Amino acid sequence: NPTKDRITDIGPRHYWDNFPPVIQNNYGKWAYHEVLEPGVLVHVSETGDRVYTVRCGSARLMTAAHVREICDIADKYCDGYVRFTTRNNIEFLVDSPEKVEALKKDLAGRKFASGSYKFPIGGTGACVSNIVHTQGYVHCHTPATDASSMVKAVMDEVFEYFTGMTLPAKVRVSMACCLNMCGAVHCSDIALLGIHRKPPIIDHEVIDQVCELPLVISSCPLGAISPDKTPEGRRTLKIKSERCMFCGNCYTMCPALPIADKDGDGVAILVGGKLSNAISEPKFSKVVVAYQPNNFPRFPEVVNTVKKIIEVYAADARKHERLGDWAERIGWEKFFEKTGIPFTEHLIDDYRLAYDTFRTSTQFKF
Amino acid sequence: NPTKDRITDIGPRHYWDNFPPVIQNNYGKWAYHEVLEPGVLVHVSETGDRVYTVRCGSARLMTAAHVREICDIADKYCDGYVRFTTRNNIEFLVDSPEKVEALKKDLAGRKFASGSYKFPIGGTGACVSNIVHTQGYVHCHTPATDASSMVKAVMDEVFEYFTGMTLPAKVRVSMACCLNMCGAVHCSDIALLGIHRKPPIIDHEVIDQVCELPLVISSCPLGAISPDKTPEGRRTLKIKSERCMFCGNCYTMCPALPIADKDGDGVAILVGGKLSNAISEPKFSKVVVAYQPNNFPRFPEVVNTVKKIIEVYAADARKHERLGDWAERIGWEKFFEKTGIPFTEHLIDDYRLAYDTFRTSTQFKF
Amino acid sequence: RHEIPKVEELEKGPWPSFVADAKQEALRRRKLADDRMMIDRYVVEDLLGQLELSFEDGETHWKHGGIVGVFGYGGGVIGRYSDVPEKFPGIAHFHTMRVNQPASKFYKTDFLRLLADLWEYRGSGLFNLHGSTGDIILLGTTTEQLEPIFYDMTHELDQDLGGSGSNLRTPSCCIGKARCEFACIDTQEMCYEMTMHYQDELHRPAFPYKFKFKFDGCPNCCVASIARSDIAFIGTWRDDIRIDQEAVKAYIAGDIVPRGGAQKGRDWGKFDIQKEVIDLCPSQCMWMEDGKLMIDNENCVRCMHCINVMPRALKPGKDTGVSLLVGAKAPILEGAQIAQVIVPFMKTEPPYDNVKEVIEKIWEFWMEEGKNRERIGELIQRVGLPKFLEIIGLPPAPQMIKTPRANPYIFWKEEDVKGGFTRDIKEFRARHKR
Amino acid sequence: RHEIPKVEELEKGPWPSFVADAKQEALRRRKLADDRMMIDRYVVEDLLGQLELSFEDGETHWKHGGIVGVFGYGGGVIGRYSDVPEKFPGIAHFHTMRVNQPASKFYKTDFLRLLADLWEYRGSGLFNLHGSTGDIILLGTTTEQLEPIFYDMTHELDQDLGGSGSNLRTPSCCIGKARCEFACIDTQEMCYEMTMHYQDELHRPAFPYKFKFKFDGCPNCCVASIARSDIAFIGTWRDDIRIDQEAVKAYIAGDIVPRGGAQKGRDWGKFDIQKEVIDLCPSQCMWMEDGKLMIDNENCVRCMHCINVMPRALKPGKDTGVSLLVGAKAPILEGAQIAQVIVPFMKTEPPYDNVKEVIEKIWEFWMEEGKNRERIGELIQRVGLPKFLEIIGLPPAPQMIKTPRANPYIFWKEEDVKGGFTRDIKEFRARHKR
Ligand code: SRM
Ligand code: SRM
Ligand code: SRM
Ligand code: SRM
Ligand code: SF4
Ligand code: SF4
Ligand code: SF4
Ligand code: SF4
Ligand code: SF4
Ligand code: SF4
Ligand code: SF4
Ligand code: SF4
Repeated sequence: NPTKDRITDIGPRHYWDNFPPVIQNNYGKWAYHEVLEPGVLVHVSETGDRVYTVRCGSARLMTAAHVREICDIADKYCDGYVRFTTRNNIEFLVDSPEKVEALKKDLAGRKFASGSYKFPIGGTGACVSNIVHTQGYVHCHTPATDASSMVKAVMDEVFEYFTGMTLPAKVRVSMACCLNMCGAVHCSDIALLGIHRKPPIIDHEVIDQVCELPLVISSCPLGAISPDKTPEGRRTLKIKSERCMFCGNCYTMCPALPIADKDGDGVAILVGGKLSNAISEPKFSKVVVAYQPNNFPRFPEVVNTVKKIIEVYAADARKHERLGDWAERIGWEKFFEKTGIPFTEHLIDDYRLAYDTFRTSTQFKF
Repeated sequence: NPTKDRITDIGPRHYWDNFPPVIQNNYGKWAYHEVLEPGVLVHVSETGDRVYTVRCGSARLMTAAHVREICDIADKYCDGYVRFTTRNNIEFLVDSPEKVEALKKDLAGRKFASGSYKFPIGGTGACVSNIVHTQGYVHCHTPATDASSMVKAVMDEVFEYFTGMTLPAKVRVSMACCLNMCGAVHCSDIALLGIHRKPPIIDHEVIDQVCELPLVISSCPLGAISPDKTPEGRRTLKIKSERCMFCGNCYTMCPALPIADKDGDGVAILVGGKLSNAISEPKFSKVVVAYQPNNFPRFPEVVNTVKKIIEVYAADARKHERLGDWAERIGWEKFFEKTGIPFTEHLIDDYRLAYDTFRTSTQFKF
Repeated sequence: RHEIPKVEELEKGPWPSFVADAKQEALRRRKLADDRMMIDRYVVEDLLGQLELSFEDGETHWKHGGIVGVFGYGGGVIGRYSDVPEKFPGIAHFHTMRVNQPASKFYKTDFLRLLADLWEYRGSGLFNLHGSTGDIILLGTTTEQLEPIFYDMTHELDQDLGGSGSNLRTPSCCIGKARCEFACIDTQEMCYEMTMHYQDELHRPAFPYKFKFKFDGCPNCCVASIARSDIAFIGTWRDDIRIDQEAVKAYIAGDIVPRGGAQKGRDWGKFDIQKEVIDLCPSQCMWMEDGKLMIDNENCVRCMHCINVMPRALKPGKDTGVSLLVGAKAPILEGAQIAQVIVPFMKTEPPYDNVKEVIEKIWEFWMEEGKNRERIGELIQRVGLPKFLEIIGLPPAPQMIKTPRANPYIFWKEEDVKGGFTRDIKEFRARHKR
Repeated sequence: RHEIPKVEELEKGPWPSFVADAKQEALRRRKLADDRMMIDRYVVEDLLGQLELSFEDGETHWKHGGIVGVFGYGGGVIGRYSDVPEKFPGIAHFHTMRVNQPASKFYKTDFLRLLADLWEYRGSGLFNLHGSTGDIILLGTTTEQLEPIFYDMTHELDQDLGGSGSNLRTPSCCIGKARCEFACIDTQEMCYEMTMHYQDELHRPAFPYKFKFKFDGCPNCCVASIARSDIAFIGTWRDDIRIDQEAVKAYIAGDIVPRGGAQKGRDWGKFDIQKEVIDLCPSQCMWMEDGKLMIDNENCVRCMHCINVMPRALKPGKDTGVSLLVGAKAPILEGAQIAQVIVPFMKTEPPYDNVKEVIEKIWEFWMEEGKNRERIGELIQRVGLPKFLEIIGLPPAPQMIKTPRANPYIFWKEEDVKGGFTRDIKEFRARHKR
């Protein structure tokens, strides 16, 4: 009887108990902070207290064994407290510079059997922090690419930007494996996005049993789906492929419309979005590469493009200038010129608010 | 027989013959210009030639008698040449400073019986130039207000800005008497626009004879019109008034849908548009007053609002700053505060591209 | 003839009064011999009377439309009838004629006088100089007079009508090279050539809707091409802004008044090149170096601002040409549009064959795909800019957009994708159980 | 168990390898006693195997959805089944559970250890720390284990599930006052209170679609509220930025490193307050006067930039409160949205009744008017912001918009207009003949 003794609606644990004492004592009293070195922060309280934070990268996808190892470290240095950032980094908080040194040494020494760091220190300040991402082939039914592998491939390649603070401003990279964008890549400095490029296949044999056909028809934002009959007279659907923009929404609504395809699927790259209100307003990322192949497991094309963009940006942007602000300042025409990314018709908007993206002035550069 | 001796497709007269000699001789050779005083320009050619232009206001709506008077002046001072600007000002071109003086004196002396100037000199530089406008009650079938009277009322009141050059930059005022916007007010510093506020009346008796009903139905951008029957069983239309945005397009298509109404019609005021690409890109005017009454013949509410906007702008904007650039720099919230114009829900966009007008950041002023 | 107190209010005030003017014409008509007028003597008075009535009723008193015209032309005349003809018989018919103005509106007085005479004789004697599109507007005549006017105009004035209806509208241009040092293209010649070349399109409606051309000599857009024409032809350059450093110094020293003195009605203090020019440059591509003004021309967006403020020191480059922007219009129906870049730059010479080629491709596409009353700008929005470019055969360029798309909703074509679109569900299900 | 060369490629390289980690867990499971695991011993190995197969096929091998859950809850579990279960029986069922993380993700290790033990025992032992919405994600278990896990979690860990489906999703917040000097609101308390107050909405789907809350302590938006939540609660202030002029001097002198040293990996030269702060202020409301930094606070848009760069000299004001922005979402279907301002500023104190009132009005409206799978941001677009404000009872304010409307398409209401909408054609025709 599942309702016996049932406890429900208790929510998460209360945050206060999870705060280390130095946080409890200085809650709301922080005066300022400093990034002592990449991955190491100090926050100074009005009370004079200090808390040192050592931030480490993490794969986000981790095992019970790894969690226990994190706990071991936290127990050893941090009185049994640990936290995770909004970008899936791990933070160890201590209250003295000595503990920082010991901790750093310990963390730097921990590697997986294969040699990767378990706890690379970094992700602060003007860096490439951890990549926010999604499930991909590890758990989801709609991906157009894989998430964890692409993130690993990219982070390996831009590792020095994670452990350094050499960029003009922070560069936030995000990844989502389909247009649902669970990685919320729509406002990232660099966004990697799995995209489909073939219309769904219709599983005529079962579609009228497993899906509500009218619901599926109305799920298509472009009205590409209409009712049809099989030769046997069964109710089914048809898709006008020239109207399809491969959003996958119909598949979300109906399992009999699989859209994934080895040759069709791949990766789009968007750049120039941001979330913070600092200097410029939050803005959307823009598609600058419409498609790169799903070259598993290391996506060399994607990785190279990302690296190239970061390098050109790092060399050309002004201090404090986010990637999108840089691109807007120099103009997108110069962005393409400088990065060497080809401009194609796919990058021109033709969706609902397209008009607002058109150049309605003679102000442009050759 | 109308085709006898028929001459067609001869187009306009060739421009070259209409050029005074100094223009012919220096065509494409102008080196620079100067505004000597309000309404008086000199253009200097590479050849050393100079042409002086005296610019005068005009009502645009003028009579044969007035045209002849213009010709008299042009014959007397300008070797029989005259021109009109793109904003309906009259330009007298002469080739010496002496002629300028004589001309100015002559022009200043010419007044209508009622005392208005016939040829007020001005309309150059940082001024309010002539108001581009439309037909209104003088000739059109769709106006929501009158044009010539409103223009006269406004120009009388801002006359000193026409004859002076005291503004931070030019202020272009335009007027259109209905949403068709023949005055092309959509990109003006200040735009006066006739608007309807009641849905069309349906002339059930004749509508099926004088209009193509399906065409009328499809002419409504919001699908507010649908087929109906009169009690007598005649084909007619009905209008969902809560869907109507009073655009008048159905009336354009069908005379049996008159939309004009004494209490419904009035004036909206838009500001901050521009056409030139200088400094900022061309941009649309924005609705800042949704409605002011058609208080014929002098529209005191409209005139006062226009004057107030110009005065606040003149006092607050920076040199070279167009009205829209000023409003954007200080923020629209400050525009409303400074001008004292009340902000109402009508000013919030709810048409097709509305999303792009929403504030999607925390960057705003209180 | 009528009591017009409200209308007469408009005689007051300094600005030229159309009422005072009309009244002088009305007076003149009262005195004119009968054979000097082919339409009603009281036409002007009736017009003012109806205006007064409109003020009172708060509603126009013109009937809806009315199809009239001259033989063989589909445009140029706007039919108009009073809806209170019994009160104002003089304007029972009151059609306007649109007369194609000469490029940039220079006139010889003999032409204007002839036109005034003709119009007083066969029409109301009332003009608009000029209509918003650029035409000379002859305000008000009767149906019977249309043909005679057309005859006289073509035979005696060498002058044709302009456009109206679903055709090419009367093209129009800025003053350009005639009296402006900024002009990068020959606006008059281009306007004239296009007007003449497309006489058929201008007079005989065959388009889905109106189509407008406007020609601006530079990005200042004095004829408003960018906001008011289906194709805006805007002069520009692609080499370097020409700088006269001596003149720059003179501006800085205060020896030359900035912006040709256009702001001298107020004391703005000493000219500050940094604040007034360099800081306002939209692409931030200017700076001072050793007392010299430097421009990084590669990053200049040719906005004209620095040139406008220091016309004696700076001039557009010499490698001039034209930018083509398409699709401006008023708000009916999808909302107003400013024109969008479709050809960032092209060189062209009379008779502008390469430009005509683009125009004709656009028309062809519009006539094929455009719905009734759909402007080209709306059509491009409907089918999408990429598709439009493909059909017209223009290469996509980042100059055409402000920013790349934010949404990932890309229409891939079958040929873009390996293996095409057709797939076999059986094969798929062999790999993936349901 | 499986050949996984491609997957193993991902063991290389400096960044933490999820593959290396997974393999250590797989190894551990091989050795674990049978009674220490309630699901398949080879679950991790099968997962890696299926990942390899997915790389080969270029397609996911998970079946579509599957409705599973715990009794009485409509969310918190995502059902998942392999479409090649015969090859990878360990992951034939592989559901995830979303566990509501504590506010701002501070943990005590005892809790994490208990959770790791529980999850290794009844699930795959694989986690996401954390999911994109903020939950602790437990990756992969069988249907039978769901109830026992829920039982253990609530009874032994005092811990509830998070959201999924058409309900309130797990709220989440930035670190705020716990370790950030910029926090203008108590993000943890607000997040916790809203989570607890709306447990029913979180666990029992009754909404048209998902609904997300995120709480950011200041406009830096470290938890991405403005882009990723249906209501973003963002701390701000409305009085003056606090300035410590001595510290300003110290920054200028180079005694304090700007932005807390966040850019010190590169030599950017000496700090230049003019170029780096004053010139970058988006509202241009700062200047130096007699060695002092001046701010025209009335014109400050609270962007945080100056404070971010000189945190020891500048602090947000003391009159703090919250801005409410509504409607952020990913692109499906109408395109992505960033949240829009609907309450520019409000003061609030626990238990935040005034904020709850706004939330509940929004929900009421959305539940009434929202279509199936229509996010609140899409609904506002559909009905129009003015109508939304009217229904919610919020006064329109210019802070809600970037710019007033450019089109004149205003929906006047009948009561706005004298005489109402109904008119009589006969009366009209008495004035105007047809
Ligand atoms: C720990 C964390 C909050 C949390 O609750 O976990 C955090 C913490 C801090 N953020 Fe943040 N931010 C955190 C995610 C974010 C995000 C969200 C994201 O990236 O998804 C943003 C928005 C990014 C964007 O705009 O796309 C963010 C935008 C900022 C900004 C604005 C920067 C800008 O130039 O736009 C600042 C100010 C600054 O950097 O000077 C800031 C500043 C800070 C400060 C300095 C605040 C303080 O005084 O303590 C903190 C440490 C800075 C550092 O890492 O160098 N934080 N910060 C998050 C760490 C993520 C990570 O592991 O990398
Ligand atoms: C005569 C005319 C062209 C014509 O073909 O008729 C003309 C003539 C000149 N314009 Fe213009 N513009 C003329 C309409 C326009 C328009 C169109 C309009 O207003 O509808 C514009 C676009 C206005 C807008 O952006 O809304 C226009 C935007 C400019 C600008 C850009 C100003 C700016 O700050 O944005 C300049 C440059 C300047 O003023 O320094 C300019 C400059 C000039 C110069 C200085 C060019 C030159 O070197 O000769 C001319 C005399 C200036 C003066 O009047 O002070 N002209 N000019 C038009 C006179 C209209 C009138 O009677 O008032
Ligand atoms: C005469 C003129 C106004 C004036 O007083 O100057 C005028 C008058 C009319 N315009 Fe216009 N338009 C005139 C220039 C414009 C302009 C300005 C321009 O060309 O630069 C525009 C805005 C630019 C544009 O093309 O979008 C303009 C946009 C319209 C529209 C809306 C078109 C649209 O796509 O949004 C209509 C409605 C229609 O075509 O049904 C319209 C329709 C009309 C009609 C024919 C009324 C109708 O609904 O059928 C008007 C006849 C009035 C009359 O009785 O004389 N008129 N019309 C202008 C033509 C004079 C000329 O030839 O020189
Ligand atoms: C697990 C998670 C990704 C991750 O790896 O972290 C996730 C996974 C899924 N998301 Fe998501 N979403 C997750 C955060 C997001 C976010 C980010 C956020 O919340 O900040 C977004 C973008 C923000 C937003 O809400 O718009 C997001 C936008 C979507 C959408 C598009 C919704 C839209 O209105 O545009 C869908 C499609 C749907 O709901 O049908 C979706 C649907 C899904 C489904 C349920 C797949 C589906 O089509 O039904 C995925 C299940 C994957 C699986 O098998 O586990 N997921 N999803 C995230 C939840 C973890 C957690 O609770 O912490
Ligand atoms: S982004 Fe798409 S594929 Fe990836 S987890 Fe979300 S719903 Fe699944
Ligand atoms: S993928 Fe999207 S656009 Fe294509 S048919 Fe499905 S719902 Fe429609
Ligand atoms: S704006 Fe409207 S009312 Fe005025 S002339 Fe044009 S069509 Fe007629
Ligand atoms: S006025 Fe416009 S919105 Fe109203 S019914 Fe007519 S066409 Fe439709
Ligand atoms: S558009 Fe340029 S070229 Fe033409 S008149 Fe204006 S300033 Fe001169
Ligand atoms: S033309 Fe405009 S963009 Fe070019 S240098 Fe001058 S001010 Fe700058
Ligand atoms: S959002 Fe503001 S208050 Fe919250 S952590 Fe980031 S900087 Fe601090
Ligand atoms: S917070 Fe931003 S807007 Fe305000 S003064 Fe500082 S930099 Fe300027």
